[in-house]
Order: sequence, then structure tokens, then C-alpha cells
Amino acid sequence: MNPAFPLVPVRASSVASEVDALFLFILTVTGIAAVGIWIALLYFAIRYRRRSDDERPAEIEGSLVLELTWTIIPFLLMIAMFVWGAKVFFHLNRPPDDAMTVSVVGKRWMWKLQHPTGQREVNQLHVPVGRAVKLVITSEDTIHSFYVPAFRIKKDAVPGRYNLAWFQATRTGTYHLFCAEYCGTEHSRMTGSIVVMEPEEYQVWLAGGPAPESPVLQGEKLFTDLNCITCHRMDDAGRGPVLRGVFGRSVKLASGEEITADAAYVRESILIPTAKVVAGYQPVMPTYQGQVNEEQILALIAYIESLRIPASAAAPARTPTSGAPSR
Amino acid sequence: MTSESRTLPADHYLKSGWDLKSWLLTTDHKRIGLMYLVSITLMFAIGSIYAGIVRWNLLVPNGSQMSAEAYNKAFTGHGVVMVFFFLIPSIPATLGNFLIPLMIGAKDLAFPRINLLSWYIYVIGAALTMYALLTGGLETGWTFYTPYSTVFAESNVAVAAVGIFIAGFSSILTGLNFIVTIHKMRAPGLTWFRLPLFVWAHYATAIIQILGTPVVAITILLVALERLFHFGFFDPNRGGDPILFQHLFWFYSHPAVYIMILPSMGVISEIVTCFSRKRIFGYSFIAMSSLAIAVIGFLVWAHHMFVTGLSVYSAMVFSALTYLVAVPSAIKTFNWTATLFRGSVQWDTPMIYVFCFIGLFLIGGLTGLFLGNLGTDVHLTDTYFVVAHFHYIMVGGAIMGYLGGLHFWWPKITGRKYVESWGKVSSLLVFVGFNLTFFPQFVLGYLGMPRRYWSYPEEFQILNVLSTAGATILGFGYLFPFSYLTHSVFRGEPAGDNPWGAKGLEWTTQSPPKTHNFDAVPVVDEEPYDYASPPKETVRV
Amino acid sequence: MSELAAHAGEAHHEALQHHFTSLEQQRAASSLGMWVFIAQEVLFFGGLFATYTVYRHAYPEAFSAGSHHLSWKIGFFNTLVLIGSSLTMALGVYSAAIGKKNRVVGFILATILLGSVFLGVKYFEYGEKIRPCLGDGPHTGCLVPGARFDAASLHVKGADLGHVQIYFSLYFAMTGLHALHMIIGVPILLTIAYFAWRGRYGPEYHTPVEIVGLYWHFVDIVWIFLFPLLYLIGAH
Amino acid sequence: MSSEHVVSWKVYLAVFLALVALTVITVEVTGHDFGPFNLVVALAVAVTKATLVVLYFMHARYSERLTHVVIASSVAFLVILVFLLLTDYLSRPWSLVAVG
Repeated sequence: MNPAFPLVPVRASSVASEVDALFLFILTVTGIAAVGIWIALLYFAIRYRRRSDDERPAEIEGSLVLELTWTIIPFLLMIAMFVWGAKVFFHLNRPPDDAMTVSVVGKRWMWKLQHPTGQREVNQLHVPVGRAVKLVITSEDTIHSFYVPAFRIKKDAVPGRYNLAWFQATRTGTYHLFCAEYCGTEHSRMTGSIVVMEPEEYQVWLAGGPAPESPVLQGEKLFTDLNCITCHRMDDAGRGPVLRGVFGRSVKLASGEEITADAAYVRESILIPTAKVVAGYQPVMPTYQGQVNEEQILALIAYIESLRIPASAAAPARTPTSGAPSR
Repeated sequence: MTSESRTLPADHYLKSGWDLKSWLLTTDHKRIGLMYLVSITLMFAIGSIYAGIVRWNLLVPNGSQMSAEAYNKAFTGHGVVMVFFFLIPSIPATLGNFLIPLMIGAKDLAFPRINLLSWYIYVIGAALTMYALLTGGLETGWTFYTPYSTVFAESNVAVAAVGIFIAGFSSILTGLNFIVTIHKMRAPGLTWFRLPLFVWAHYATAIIQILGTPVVAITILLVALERLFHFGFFDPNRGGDPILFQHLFWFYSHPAVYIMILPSMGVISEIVTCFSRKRIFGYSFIAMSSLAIAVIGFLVWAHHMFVTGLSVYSAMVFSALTYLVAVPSAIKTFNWTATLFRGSVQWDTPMIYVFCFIGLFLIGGLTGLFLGNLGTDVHLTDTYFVVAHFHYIMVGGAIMGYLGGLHFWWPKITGRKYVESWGKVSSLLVFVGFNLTFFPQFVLGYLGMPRRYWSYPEEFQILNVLSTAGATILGFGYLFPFSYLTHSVFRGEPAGDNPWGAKGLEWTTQSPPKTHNFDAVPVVDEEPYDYASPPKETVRV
Repeated sequence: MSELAAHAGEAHHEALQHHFTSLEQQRAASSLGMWVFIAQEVLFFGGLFATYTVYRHAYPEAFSAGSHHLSWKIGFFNTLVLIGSSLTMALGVYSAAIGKKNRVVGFILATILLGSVFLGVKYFEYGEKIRPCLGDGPHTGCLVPGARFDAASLHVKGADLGHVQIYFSLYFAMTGLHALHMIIGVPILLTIAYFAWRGRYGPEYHTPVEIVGLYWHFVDIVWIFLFPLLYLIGAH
Repeated sequence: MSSEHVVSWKVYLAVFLALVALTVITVEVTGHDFGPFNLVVALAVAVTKATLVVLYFMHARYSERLTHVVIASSVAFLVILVFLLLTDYLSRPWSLVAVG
């Protein structure tokens, strides 16, 4: 953080320079337009200022050619801005396949983060430089927004939904993490930092402290503790569907619909089991609403995802991500 | 400039009674306009005090000036009061009310009693909301996002929501009155393409008021129901979608920005042609671009929601449409500038406000391109960049236009002149103060300072101090017009019927006008803004 | 004001307001005013219909389950009552246009009567859903959204109770606002009936009857949509 | 009142009978399961009924063009609201990547 007088925020992620290039393009175009109009305005205002009270300037009706010119040229420039912007936006919304997943849970007024290896952090996230990090973001209470200016990323944490963001840090250092969506009294204190480290340092950092459990293992433990295992057995003799190999696949529902078993579906099935019952099963599962928190749900999802059958691991590219009322 | 006698006419609308009853029960659109003027000036003062509290807190980074609760209530109060009780009624309810019947040669609006009713509704809504703000306050932000407003907020959300719901109907009824009046009450010969552009702008505004306001009214009502009776509309615990609230809210609240800016654009069109003494350049393009803005303005709302997890495909649609709405605003700006070309430009106070408007609205509009852009919006949304952007539109645009219009028609409204030099000084103060307040906020936003922050990292302090300094100057800039305009009501020199040598029916009647505006129904046989011929002599009876 | 009327070359009618030049202009303005007001109402209810669309699309089972708690027979009966009141209203306007004073009064009173029947039935319907929520005991069958909501004992299969609450929230908001519009309509109709009885309206001037009619028909149209969307979801 | 068109009471009665018939039809259709077509039929019937009320009871058929414009624009903006809302809700499932 430069304490002096910065005019450009630090660029510390792979997309930051992409966003800044676009920013600069729009700034140039709009800057030229603005200065041009100001000059014309001032020049006309001074050059044609009223010199005598009975001055009657000649009438100018307007000009179709001019009107078309200043309609079409801005329009074309704007199309260019839109297309470029859409390209950057798609990039911002499509994490690389090999990204490591960090789960983010917003809660008034803190950020709870968990690494794929199980380490938990609050208001601080350590990440290795040069490695793509995918963030799965949700909230326990109201809407928050995960904002790292140096990375040029921002995504709302919405209760009941999973939103995605990703970044790949390009330089080591400590960067601001802000909550950007107003969430109450301590909104401005819901800040933290992202610590970008060399990969080796990151490994050392990971190794420090008590060996944590990975989300998959936590999820497996919860799966037993909550007695999920008695119905969702590994053979098909249980009262509930077999979960092995289900994640990312298409499932036929009792209603006849087909749905992809993604994180949102698993979450809904834990909290509202009767909403979308798999074909051939009875709606007998009780709700776990209130018994598991958002982090535990994420662990359960990680566990169920780990039960994927390797051959089908190449999941279809287009699967749902969104939350509750999207179907 | 004027050849008439320098005394006020013997009979005019202000003389039709001095007692309170003659005001509170009046159906005269001019008096109702003045009642609105007083009410919104009061609300503007309250909103400014809130703004002062906000800027005072932000002088220091650690929030040591006040508690976070107090700060959150201050910025919410600022937003609620300024948006719903100042900016939305500002020009339409005051100047629009006063001028539209005069401009179209009518004796009054189509429904004078409904016009009075809408003022009462406004006052009731404002009183209720102020009650909520002053007893316990409100800390949801003016946007009332769910589930914060329905579940977590610990303040008077329901009362304030009902107050805003009520005030919404004041806006709807004003718009309804304008639409009917403009359609049905025009003087003989006043065809659509002879209408003043001020009237066109208000017609476009009225469309938004009619078609947009009811949606936010029902949405705010649903928030109140969810909060008071635990109904479930947006509650994620019951499968509700808080993002749906944002959709419905912005369906109105984005077009609402055009409710604030379109009338101001109408004012600018009137002034720029008068003080260039030349027909406005591209009349029909300016008129049609107002309608285009009103319609396209409804198609862009989700650009406020690009980082909420909105589907990327939907985001693309909304971003593309957003770029479309920028075109008509650009057309207007080019046409105003072209009007000056080879004109006879008079640097009087109203015209100086026009220069301010065009210069600042330009920045406001162009920075909108950064926010409508999918790539840059992600970084900039919910930061001070947005705050600066919309203040350039609403203060640099809407309020500059409002002040310009107030100065331009002041002689018509009061029959008297204000002191020109005071007008020039204060317009300069407002311009300088405004830029010093809000330009640093663009930089702050680009650097990443989120909005609605009570405390902030130290590296942002310099820019915040600059901003607060600017706000102080701006505050003084606003005090001046308030004082010298008020002074001129009592001590101002009589202005004459048409001190600017302006065109338009409102200048053909006496200043201040009679209660019934015209002695005989005027007949229009001129094209609009026919500045080539000298102004018509006023017919005095 | 008389010189204006003279200017328009028309005899001065007592109902002509000073700022209009003719009764025809006044009628056209009032009628347009009411249509614009109705346009506003379309968007007002539109916000609710949009919300309904999103949630019905998301939770079809819950909406179907919720709908089965309503009696379609009651809804059907009320639809007929409301359509009937629209007919009497239309005939009231017609009678005013052809100058049959007594018939105007009769038809408007009939409209009020039918409107009251509708509201009475609505009162009964609401009561059924609200009564179980009162008191301290178990709230079996309470259909008002909130902590006491309890539709579980009824036949809600495969639908989440939270989603059914959304359905009932919409049910109460939509039918409640519709009923509120009718409640506002009744005293206005009474006023019109009174003035009709006093002989204020005739073939020349009956604009108030007309525009109140427009309002009443609009309220009817809202119900025409509410009935199938709330009462008739899923096969009965 | 030259512009006002007085319609025979028989027209009103006919419209009323049509409305009753359509109400019976919409209830009848609910008795059978046509899948998604139930909704389509219900809406088609409701739109038909509303159109009848607007055209005849509300005299829109005999009104000036401006009235038609007001009606059309209110419906058009309602359609815009619902349609653009659905661009979000219907396309959310086609997101770019899976969460998990």
C-alpha cells in the first residue's frame, strides 16, 4: 500500500491489467469527447458573446447530416466499449479449470474463508502467487460483497446462493479486502487482507499450525455424525438415493423433470429435502435447516463432490451454479 | 431591454389573498408550485445537513467524529430526503407546475384539485418519513435492500417505507396531470412540434412517473409487509430471492434518475436558445430524444446489479441497452452546444448555470459509460466512483438546471429581479465547490474506496479532506441564492413582463401573471423559438 | 369564465369548470385522466404479477399445493358476482347516456350490492385462513405466512413449506390489494348514486359515472387474472 | 357529447354471457391435466375476458386513438418488466462453470 498519493490502484492480479486497459480506453475516448465539447462550448460562448442589445443573429435550422454524425459515431464507439467490456466480463466469470477452491462465507461483520486443505481463516486469506484461486461465495445473513481492489474483482455474497469469482495473483504483498455491499453498523469494519505469498512460503504457511482437516474429510465426518449414512448407503438398499457418482450428473426427479446435481441442488436437498425428490424415492428425508451452518453445508458438498466417479470427472461444461429460485 | 413600466401589475395571482386559507385551499397551479417550492427547499436544507454530517465524519479515517450508527443514519437520511423528497419533485412540481399551463396557453392544469391533493400527499409522506428519520432514524440506505431492510435493520423501516409509498402517489398524480394537460389543454395553433422543449421534457418525465413509480410503490409495500407481518417475498430462508427486490426496485429507481434529469434538460433547452437569441439547434431531435430516454431508460435497470450474481447473459443484454440510452443524451448535448454557434450569447446568471450544466452533466454522463460497461463496472460499482458519477448527474446536472430555471423564470414568478452580480458570484461558488467535492471521489472510487464506509484506510484521507472542503464551499454557494432570491421577493426591482426578450407564451402575459393566466385564449401562429423576429408586445388589458 | 364559454361558442353548462373551454374538452380530459390512472394501476399490480411469475416458475409444486388450499368454487362464485357487477355498472353508464335517471341509480346500487357480496365472501375466505392463527393453542391449518404458518397438517406433498408461504404471501397481497380497491370503489359509487338521484347526470353530462365505471371494470379485470392464477393451479 | 358512442344494452348482455361462458371453460379445463398447457389455456382465457371487458364495458373500441395508446403502453411496459426479469431467471441455469 502506497501511503503517498496514488492515482492508480495497485495491479496485483492477472485480470487487473485487462480491466485497466479497458478503463484507459474508455477514459481516452470520453476524455477526448469531453474536452472537445468543453472547448467548443467555451469558444462559442466567448466568440459569439452578445455585443449589442439589438443583435439578431441569423437563424440556423439544424442539420440532418450533423445530427446523424453525432448519433452514429458515439453509437459505434459505444458498441466497441460494450464488446470489449463483455469480453472482460466473461473472463472475470470463468475461472480456469485447475483453480484451487476457497470457500467464502460472509457474516456480519466478518469474512470466513476456508482453504481446500481445510485451513480456516477469518478476514485474512493467504494465497500463493501465480495460482488461480476460485472463490465460492455465500452469506449467512444479509448481502455482502467480496471486493479486492488490487485484483479488480468484486462479487456479492448472497444468502441462499453460491456466487463465483476468481483471481490469479501476480505479485506478492498484502492487499485490501473490503465488504462493498452495505450490511449494517460495522459494514466499514468488515475488511481484511489478502496475503499473496511465494508458493514455497505458502506451503510453509499451510504446514504451520495444527494439521487441519480438509473439507472433504470434515464433510465425511458430518455425513456420519448426522446419520446421513443410514439412508444414503453406498449400495442401493438405502431409503435415499446413492450419492456416489451423482455430483455434476443429471438426475431424474419424481416430477419427471431432469436436473443437474450441483452445489445449489445439494444445498437445497439438505435444507429442503422435499423440494426435488429423486424419481423412485419417497419424500421421507427430514430437513437439516438449523442443524448445519453454511460452512458445514459447504463441507458436505465438498464430500459429495469427492464421491464423483473419476471416469466422469470431466463434468459437462455447462452446469448450473445459481441459487435457490433459478430453476 | 423592456419598454414596459417598471411597476408591478395591479392584479396578479399573489394578490388573490394573503391569508393562510387562500394558500392551503388554492387550486391555482402557480400557488401550488410555490407551495412545492417552499416544501422542497425545506427538504433540501434537511438533506444538506445530513450531507454535512457525512462529510464531517469522513474528514478522518478512523470514524472518531461519531458512531457508526450515527453515520449510517446520516447517509441514509441524506439519500432518502434528497432523492424522494427533493430531486424527484424538484423541477416538475415547482417550475413544471407553474409554467406548463402558461406555456401551453391554458388557465390551469387539467385537474387543479388533484394538483392540490398531490401537494398534500407529498407533505404527508414527507412528514411521516421525517418522523421515522428523527425518531430512531433509518439505517438501510435509501435503496432498502433486502434482506437487510426486512430482517436485520433495527430502525424505523416500516414507517419510512410507508412515507415513501405515500409520496410516490404525489409524483404519480403530478405526472398524470401533466400528461392530460399537455394532450387536452393546448392553445389553438399550438401543435406538438410548436411545444416548448420544457413541455416535451415534462411529458417524457410524466411517462416515467406514471409507468415506473407504481412498481417501486408496490415493492416498498412488500418490504413493509415482510417486515411488519413476516410475509415472505424476498426472504431467503423461505426460498425467496433478495435479488428480485433489486430488480423491482431498480425498474423504477433507474428511470427515476431520468425523472430528475429530464426536466432539467428541458430547462437548459429553454435558456440556451433564449440567451443565444437564436432558434434551438435540432428542435425535433431534442424533443424526440426526451421520449427516447424515457422509454429506453426502462430497459437498463440491471446495470446496478452486475456483481450480484445476475446471469452473465442477462448482464450482457442490460449492458448493451445501457449503451443505447447514452445516445439520446449525447444528441442533446451536441445540439445545445451547436445552438451557441453564431449566436448572440449573453452571460447572465441562468446562462452561466447552463454552462455549468453542460460541462458537469457531460462528466456525469460519460462516467456512466464506465459503469454501464461490464468489464469496468465490476471494479467500480459500490465504490465512490458511483457516488461521484450520480452526484455529477443529480447535482451537476439536475440541480444546476433547477437553479438556472429558477433564476430564468424568477422575474415571471415574482415579478421582480434579483441582483445579477450576486447570481454570478454564487454560480461560480457552486461550480467550484461542486467540483472540489466530487471530482476527488472519482479517484477514490477508482482506488477502491467502497461507499457507505464510516471508517476507511488512511491512504484515502487526503482526497476525503479535499472533498469535505469542497462541500463547505458548495454549502455557502447554496446559501447565497437562497438569501438574495428571498430578498428580491420583497425588495427586488420590478422586472417587467419579458426581461430576457424570451419567446414562449409564458412571456406574453404579465409578471406575475393573473390568477387565470391569460385574459383571452392565446392563439399560436409562430414556430417555436422564433428569435429572428423581435418579441411580441405584451397585450395589457 | 363565461367569456371563455362564449369564446368556444357553446352554451354554458353548470358542470363546466372554469379552466376548460367546453364540456367536450372536460370530458375528454377526465376520461384520459382515468385511463392514465389505470395505466398506473396496471404497473402497480404488475409488480405483484412479476413477482408471482418468478416464484411460480421456481416453485411450481408449492404453488400447486397452496392453490389446493383454496376453494375454487368460492373463487368461481366470486368471479361470477364480479362479472355481474361489471354488467350492472356498464348498464348504469348506458342508462345515464340515454338519460334514464332512475335506472342509473338502480344499476349503481346493484353494482354496490354485488361488490358487497364479493367482499363478504372474501371476508369469509380470509377468516377461514386467519382464525387458526389466533390464540395460543396449536395453529393447525394457519395459512397466514409467518411464525404460526402451519399447512403441514393439510395435504402439502412434495412442496416445501417455505415456498408455500411465498404462495400465501402473494395470495394475501394480491387479493388484499384487489379487495382494497373495491372497498375504495364502494363509497365513490355511493356518491355517484346520490348525485344521480339528485338528477345531476344526463345525456349531456355524465362523465363521473363513466370514469368511475372505468375504474370498476379495471378492478374486475384484475380479478379475471387473479382467479385462474391463484385458484386454478394444477389439475383439480 | 358527439364523440360518445352509445352501445345497445344487448351488446353488454352478450359480453356478460361470453364472460360467464369463458369462466366456466377455464374451470372446466382445470379438471384435465394438459401439463404446461393448463397455464397457457388459463392465461389465454383470462386475456380474452380482459379484452372483452376493455373493448365493450370500457368502451375502448369506440374511444379515440390516444386511449388505445395508453392501454397499449401500460401493457407493453408490464411485458418489458416481466420479460427482462426473465432474461435473468431463465438464463441463470446456463452459467459458465459449475460450483463445487
